[in-house]
Amino acid sequence: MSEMEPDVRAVQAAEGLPAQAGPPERRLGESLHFALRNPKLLIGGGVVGALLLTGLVAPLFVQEGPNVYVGPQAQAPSAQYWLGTTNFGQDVFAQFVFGLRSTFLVGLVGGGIAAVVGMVVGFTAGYRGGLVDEVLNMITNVVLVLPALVVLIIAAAYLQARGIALQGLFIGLTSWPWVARAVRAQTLSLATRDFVDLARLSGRRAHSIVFREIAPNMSSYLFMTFILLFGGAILIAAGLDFIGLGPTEGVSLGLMMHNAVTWGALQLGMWWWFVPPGLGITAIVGSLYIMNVGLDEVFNPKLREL
Amino acid sequence: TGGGGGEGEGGYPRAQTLYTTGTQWGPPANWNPIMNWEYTTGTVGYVYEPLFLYDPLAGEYIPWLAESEEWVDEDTYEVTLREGVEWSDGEPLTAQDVVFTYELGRFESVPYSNVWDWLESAEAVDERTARFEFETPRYQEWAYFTYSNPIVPRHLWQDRTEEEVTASANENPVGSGPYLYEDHSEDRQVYRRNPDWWAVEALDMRVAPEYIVDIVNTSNEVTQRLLTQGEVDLSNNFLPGINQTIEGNPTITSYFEEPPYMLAANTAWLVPNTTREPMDDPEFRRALASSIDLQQIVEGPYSNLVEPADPTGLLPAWQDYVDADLVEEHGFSHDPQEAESILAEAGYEDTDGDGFVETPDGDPIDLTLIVPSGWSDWMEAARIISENAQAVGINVTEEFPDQAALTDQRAAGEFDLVINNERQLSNTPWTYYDYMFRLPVQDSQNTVNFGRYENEELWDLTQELAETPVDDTEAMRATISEIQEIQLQETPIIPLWYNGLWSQYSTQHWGNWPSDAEDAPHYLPTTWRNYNQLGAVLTLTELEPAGR
Amino acid sequence: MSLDVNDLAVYYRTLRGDVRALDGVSFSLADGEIMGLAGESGSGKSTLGKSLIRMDARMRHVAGTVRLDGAELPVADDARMVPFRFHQVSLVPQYAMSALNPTRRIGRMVRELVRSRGVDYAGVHPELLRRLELVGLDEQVLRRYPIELSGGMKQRVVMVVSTLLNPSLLIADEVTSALDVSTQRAVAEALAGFRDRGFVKSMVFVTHDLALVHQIADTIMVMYAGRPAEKASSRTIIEAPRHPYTRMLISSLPEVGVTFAGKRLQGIPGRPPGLLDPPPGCRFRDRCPLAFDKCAEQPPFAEVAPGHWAACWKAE
Amino acid sequence: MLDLRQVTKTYRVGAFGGERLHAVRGVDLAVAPGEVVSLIGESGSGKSTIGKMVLRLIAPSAGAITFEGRDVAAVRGHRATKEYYRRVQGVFQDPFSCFNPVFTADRVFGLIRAEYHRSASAAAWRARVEEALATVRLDPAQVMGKYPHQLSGGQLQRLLIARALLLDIRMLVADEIISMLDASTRIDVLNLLGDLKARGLGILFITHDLSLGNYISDTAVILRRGRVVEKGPTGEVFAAPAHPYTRRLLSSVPQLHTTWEQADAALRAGGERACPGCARGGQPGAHGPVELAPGHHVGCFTAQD
Amino acid sequence: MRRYLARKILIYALTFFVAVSINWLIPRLMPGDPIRTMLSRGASGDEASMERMRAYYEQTFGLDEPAWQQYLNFWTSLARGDLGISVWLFPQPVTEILLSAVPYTLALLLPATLLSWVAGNRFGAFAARSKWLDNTLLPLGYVLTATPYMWLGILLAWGLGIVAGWFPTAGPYGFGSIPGWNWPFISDLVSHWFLPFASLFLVAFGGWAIGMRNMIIYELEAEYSTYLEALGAPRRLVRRYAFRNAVLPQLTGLAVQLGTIVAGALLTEIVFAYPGLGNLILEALNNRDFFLLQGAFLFIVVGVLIANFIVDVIYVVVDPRTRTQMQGSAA
Ligand SMILES: Nc1ncnc2c1ncn2[C@@H]1O[C@H](COP(=O)(O)OP(=O)(O)OP(=O)(O)O)[C@@H](O)[C@H]1O
Ligand SMILES: Nc1ncnc2c1ncn2[C@@H]1O[C@H](COP(=O)(O)OP(=O)(O)OP(=O)(O)O)[C@@H](O)[C@H]1O
Ligand SMILES: [Mg+2]
Ligand SMILES: [Mg+2]
Repeated sequence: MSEMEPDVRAVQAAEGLPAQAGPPERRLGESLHFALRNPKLLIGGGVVGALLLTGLVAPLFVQEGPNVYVGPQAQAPSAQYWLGTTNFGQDVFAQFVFGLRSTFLVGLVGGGIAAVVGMVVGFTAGYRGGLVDEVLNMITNVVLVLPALVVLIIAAAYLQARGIALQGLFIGLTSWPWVARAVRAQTLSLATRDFVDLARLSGRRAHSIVFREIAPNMSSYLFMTFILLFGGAILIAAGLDFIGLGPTEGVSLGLMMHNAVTWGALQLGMWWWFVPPGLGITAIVGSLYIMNVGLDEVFNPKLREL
Repeated sequence: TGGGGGEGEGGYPRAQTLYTTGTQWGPPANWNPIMNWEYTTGTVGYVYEPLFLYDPLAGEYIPWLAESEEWVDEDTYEVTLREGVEWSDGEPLTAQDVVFTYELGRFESVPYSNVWDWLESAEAVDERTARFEFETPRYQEWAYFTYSNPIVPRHLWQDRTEEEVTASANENPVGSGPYLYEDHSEDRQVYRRNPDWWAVEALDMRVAPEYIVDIVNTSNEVTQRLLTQGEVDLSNNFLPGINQTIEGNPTITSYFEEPPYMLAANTAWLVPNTTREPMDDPEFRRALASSIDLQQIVEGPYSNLVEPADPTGLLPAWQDYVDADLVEEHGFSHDPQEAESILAEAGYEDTDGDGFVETPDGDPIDLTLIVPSGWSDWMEAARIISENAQAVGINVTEEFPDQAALTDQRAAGEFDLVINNERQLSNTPWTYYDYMFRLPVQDSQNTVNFGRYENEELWDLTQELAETPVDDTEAMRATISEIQEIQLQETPIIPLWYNGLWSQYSTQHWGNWPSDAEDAPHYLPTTWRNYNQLGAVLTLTELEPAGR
Repeated sequence: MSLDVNDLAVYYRTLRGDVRALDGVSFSLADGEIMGLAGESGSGKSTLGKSLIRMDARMRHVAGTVRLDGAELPVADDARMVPFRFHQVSLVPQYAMSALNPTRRIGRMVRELVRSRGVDYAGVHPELLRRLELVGLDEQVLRRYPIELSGGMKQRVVMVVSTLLNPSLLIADEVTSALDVSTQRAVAEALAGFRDRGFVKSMVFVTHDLALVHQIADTIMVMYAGRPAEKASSRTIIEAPRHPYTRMLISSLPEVGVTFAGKRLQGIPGRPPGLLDPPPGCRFRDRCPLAFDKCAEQPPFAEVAPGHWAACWKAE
Repeated sequence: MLDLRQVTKTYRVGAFGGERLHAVRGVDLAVAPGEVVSLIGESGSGKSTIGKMVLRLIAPSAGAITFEGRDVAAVRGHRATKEYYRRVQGVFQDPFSCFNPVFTADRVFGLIRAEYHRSASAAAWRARVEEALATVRLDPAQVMGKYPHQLSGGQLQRLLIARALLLDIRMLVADEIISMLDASTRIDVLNLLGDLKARGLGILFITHDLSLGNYISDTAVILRRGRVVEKGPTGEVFAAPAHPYTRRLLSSVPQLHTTWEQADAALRAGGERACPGCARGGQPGAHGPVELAPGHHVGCFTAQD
Repeated sequence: MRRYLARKILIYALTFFVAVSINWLIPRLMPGDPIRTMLSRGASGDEASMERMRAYYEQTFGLDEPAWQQYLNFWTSLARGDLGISVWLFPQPVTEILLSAVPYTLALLLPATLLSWVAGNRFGAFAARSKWLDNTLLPLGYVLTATPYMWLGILLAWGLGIVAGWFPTAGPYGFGSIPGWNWPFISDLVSHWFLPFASLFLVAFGGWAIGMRNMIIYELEAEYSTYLEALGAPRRLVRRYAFRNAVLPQLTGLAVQLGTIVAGALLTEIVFAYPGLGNLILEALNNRDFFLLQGAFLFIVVGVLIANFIVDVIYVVVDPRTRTQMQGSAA
């Protein structure tokens, strides 16, 4: 859970930088050029893409739901059950692909909400300044020190039925503070740029200055932030699932891991039940992080290597 | 391998120490035998002791602190204590202590305070004899009290306030039992053998382990690791897949060598909310009961670690009370066709063609079966039950609310179907009937009759049973048959399976564990709270160091 | 002859090909000479400066040699350049304001830097203090963090640090551009003072402000699009430039007293050519009022008068 | 047209705004139509602050700014603000930072259109833009649709001026608009300002380069630490600087045909004259503006305030 | 400096107040009745005596009072350092329970956090701009940070504990050990501590290493680095300087991350049955132990706040920029 460490890195990196690194030279084309040549981005993106595709497409080919008892119990991987079966005879592969789907969903919802909240708070605090800034900062600090997992544990228990989207929502609502901080710092520095003043001289309103002038300048950065939040949300969700506070319906990779552990998969040597979900999570999140560094190198000419 | 630790200086000698786990869910914090929901493993049994033990496997009461008992007349009960029993501080254990213990029940916060609803007086006739006069002698319940309530030392407790009696940790417990409190920390507690235990002389009995280390429960996964590493000798946890371990690992055994491997500890019930339509209809309940394929549950999530319950729901230990003829006549079993025909006959038909039946009034049926989230075996069972019910056209879906939320809903009667196994093995089926039929129904039903089933006749019979002397098994059987007749027809609550008395032991360091083998001890192999009184403590007297 | 640059060409590697930022530069610098390097933005001034001390990863040495005090400067070889840096060639960078590590006290930074170059710090410490005093800073600054100093102070600190080991060549790149007039003057005069006191033998003073550079420089080299256009003594460049570009540049400078109403000055029309794929021949051809056919051929940077070089067919 | 009266700006700085920084103090000045007023001073003397106050990007702490008789502080609300900007516009020092790097440079025109000329047809608008570009002598084909980094500083700076011309402006605040430019481009931009002035615009020309201030301005205002130390017709101020500070400043300006030594010599030759204002009835070091000649004021203030 | 600290303390105090209030509120919004949960663990379940006991214990815990009164009581007892009595581990005072659990959590958290931070930063700085390390070892770092704590923990437990048999996998020390200051016990303690520590360390290590790598690349490109290089400073010195600056944001990162690192420790504790706050919180939750939950929460919040404060102070000490800004030296 909680492994949002790299996020912070990116924030810091960004704080140390002018918001848009260097005068953009033929930005789009050039970015694309580097993107296509950046092994980190390609590998990371490739893995994430492949898993996403699996999560989207493979469930369509699984006839029965992931929790249906379809086969013999505790079978090792075979041609029929690619990843074997669980203690109860559920198809681990089916669970895995459905789990991928929910895992991506949690990432999307959690990461999305955290990104939106963090950005709104960050933009507002950074652009408005003054009292608004102080108050928002305070809120950010409070949320920051409240250990997200603990809040989530409590929140999870509070919800009687927990869906994946709801889980994502709660994760999103607790993991935005560092984004807010980072976006605020970025906004502060961008707001001193002359083009912001110029937009004001053109009669623009505050909100359109923020969203139409400032935000586009941070778009690559915001995108990277989202990716990190996405990965973070997946890890948090896995942590919650693991201690039994996961969704009460459906499957997710974390839940699979939880089930495998509670049902003694390790004890029984059923590695095919325990390993894939953990590996899946690690692969998704790890690839996201790698992709992020790749993106950083693409967007930031200073980091490019010729 | 790996750190059983502590051998040699500074540790408990492995060969003389028994490691147990499975009871204590948090740091040991309470040694107060009165607070029977709270005290740490062994407080009663190891340290404090009751007058009698009840051995459910043999079906008999074992005099323990008491030497004998006698109903002098219908309303008068006299118990005689053994000679020479002493508290671990050297004071003698007398009839005064027994009387004092029951007098404590005058405090409303004492769990057995309801004894005074029908007990009139308690007095010490002499040093070793205590006499109890009853208003209404509830023999069954009294027998339950005599073995389940431990006796506390009057000389140490008499000045205690209610708060000290029912809200204090009672550190440094002084009892009469085979062990003395030695030490505890966050995740364990240690007992040392009491060299002066009365039973050594009186019964020529010795508890084998010099030390008992009870390990606080954590996750199943950890317990499994500990068991595999030989760090734990007795685990009373439900460990899925343990059957395979038992089969595959010669050093890990259980009571039975084959399915269900474990003794039965309680019945899991499917409780329909009888205040709601259509669960108020016995026919519907019966159809539901017939739809459930218990075998699928037993083989699926439980991998045969449990057995399907008898239609009466009575535990195997009470087999004697099951009226086989009645079961033959009115019992139910998995039979989808039967279920469908019951439904059809009672007017439940699928009128709107959605594949699910509607009530005779044509209202759609849409039931929810709730099971606490995280109780994975039950969750799987609930899935199977819903599937089974849907297969016969009853629209049941499972839901997994948080446990506490479920408890709220259950107490308030705001549910359709719920699974519950609250009542444990005891000396009498009366405890089960009390659980099923207790009246009147309160706003909040916290421990019994969650289905809010109202049947005066059954409740009267239950009370009659309560007032039947425990040794009058004939009378008991008669009353129970009457109860079963109605119960089987009404099916107010559907028995599902027997939850096991989860016990798996490692023979690496200790042998002669209870099992159903001829020459093995036949006691309960468990450290669960209140099970020492069910003879589990005797298991300790039978253990032998391995390799002997 | 302290510095002798011969036909130096340095390109930037980019995605779209080489940017020929420096394309055949030759000049020499005498002992004690301060050479002002002027020219429009992008003409390759900084590139020249960097080439003489440290090329960054994107720069590629294509041709040419550099000799300093008679020894060859291995400008293309980063590792072999190391012994020369600081000791022989030193730099006051364009970004002097941010050249100091923000989290180190200045004194400590200097000490560590000097030691890392194998010089006994105790030996140079008194000299350091003396030179700081010379530029109007007291010993205190060594105990300060860069952020505690004003821009002008930082600039002067960097000057002192860079010249501490008495290099023969100092490259000062736009050191005054960010300063206001009074500070600008102080810094520029301090630099000249360093040369006078022999702290540095010779100096390349990069700026785009001709008015400033002629105040302190002995000679001025004007660059245009990666090539030298003209080099001569300051006075000559200001008063008798030969290259049309220089002339137009000078005539576009307003002076105190000249007003819009009185005398409307003219800029140079057009823009310098892109260096990615520069046109052959004289690179100023497109903007040059004097351009003629021969300009399709690249004019040599030839000595048109003693000490006066120009790259124009019409400079004779 | 534009009047600043006793305008003061105090920033809160330091740890959480605990200290005050007086960036501008009691500044009086006026700009008439067709007049270029140069605001000249060292870095940090408060020039940009004044410019920003005129442009309503920051609010004065005290004093009043009036534009065409109306108090600028009274301009409230989105509509009124827009109307104000229709008349008063600014161009800033760093042309690169004035353009949003992620959009094409001509977006600055788009903004104006979106806010002010919503109803104009595409063709009419295009014509307008081309006209404005023609005024700043830019070839539309060269600049339209290009990203800021593809244009030179001079081109960008001119685009910004063209942008201002799309509105019906009366007043232009030009904040150091040439200091980032090459010598040759610089003169072009200056000439352009001169042309605008000829069209009747009032220009507040902010610079620290005295030679440039001198080139086009009618009135020079010398700022020092937020105060006006000298103010008067440009020719007079440059030819006969009254305040010692002005004189020192002038002598530091690098000039092509005068070396610093010569300038110093000239300064010494003129003698270390005290501020003539003091002689005219002010306490040395502590008198406000004193009029030396018609329209030529000098003020001197104690060092610390 | 003093003003800065005063102001920070004010912010922290406010944060504390808000956090504590939320903390008080959240468990009370949860479904479930703690008293019933507590009593229902008992075996007997006579409905009548149960009701009586409920009333009695509700009063004992003050849960029969109106919410605002409970809130006030909460603050007054908090002021006395009294966090109430645990429902789950009745009648132990919450403070006592926590005090015996906190050392275990700290024993994992402090070394894992600090060592991973130091080691990760060193390694990241070392690997930066080295093509070889960048392409071989750093991906390992990415994978490590992306690993769910518990998954890694369980893998380690099975791999190094059960299969290899090198380490014990549960508890803070052998269940047969008697605590004491002797070698066997200490080595026992360390061998139990190692795996949970290692799993926390590894995940965090990967994160910091990558963070440092990314940061220091920026710093190596910074102008002060270029200047040093232009003056021929050896690579070591340049890196050392860059490191110093790159470490600063890492320090902020540490503060920002603390809350989440704590969460990771909780999960690890659960995997290794380490009797710290993690297991406690989970069980307190299952048992609806408001008071214990609140207490645990409070401990964590205060811990995180203190740690944040320390980081803030360290930051001020090591980064002169913040100090100067605080003195407000303008211009
Ligand atoms: N890293 C780079 N990659 C590609 N081209 C570069 C790079 N740095 C500089 N150039 C190009 O090289 C040419 C010379 O640049 P240089 O910085 O030497 O100019 P300059 O004369 O110092 O200009 P200025 O006065 O703006 O500092 C320019 O055309 C510039 O665009
Ligand atoms: N937003 C602000 N907050 C605090 N102080 C400020 C702010 N803006 C400017 N200042 C301070 O106000 C003073 C005047 O600044 P201003 O930008 O007006 O100077 P300037 O004359 O334009 O200088 P330059 O020539 O460097 O642009 C300076 O000391 C500056 O540090
Ligand atoms: Mg340059
Ligand atoms: Mg300014």
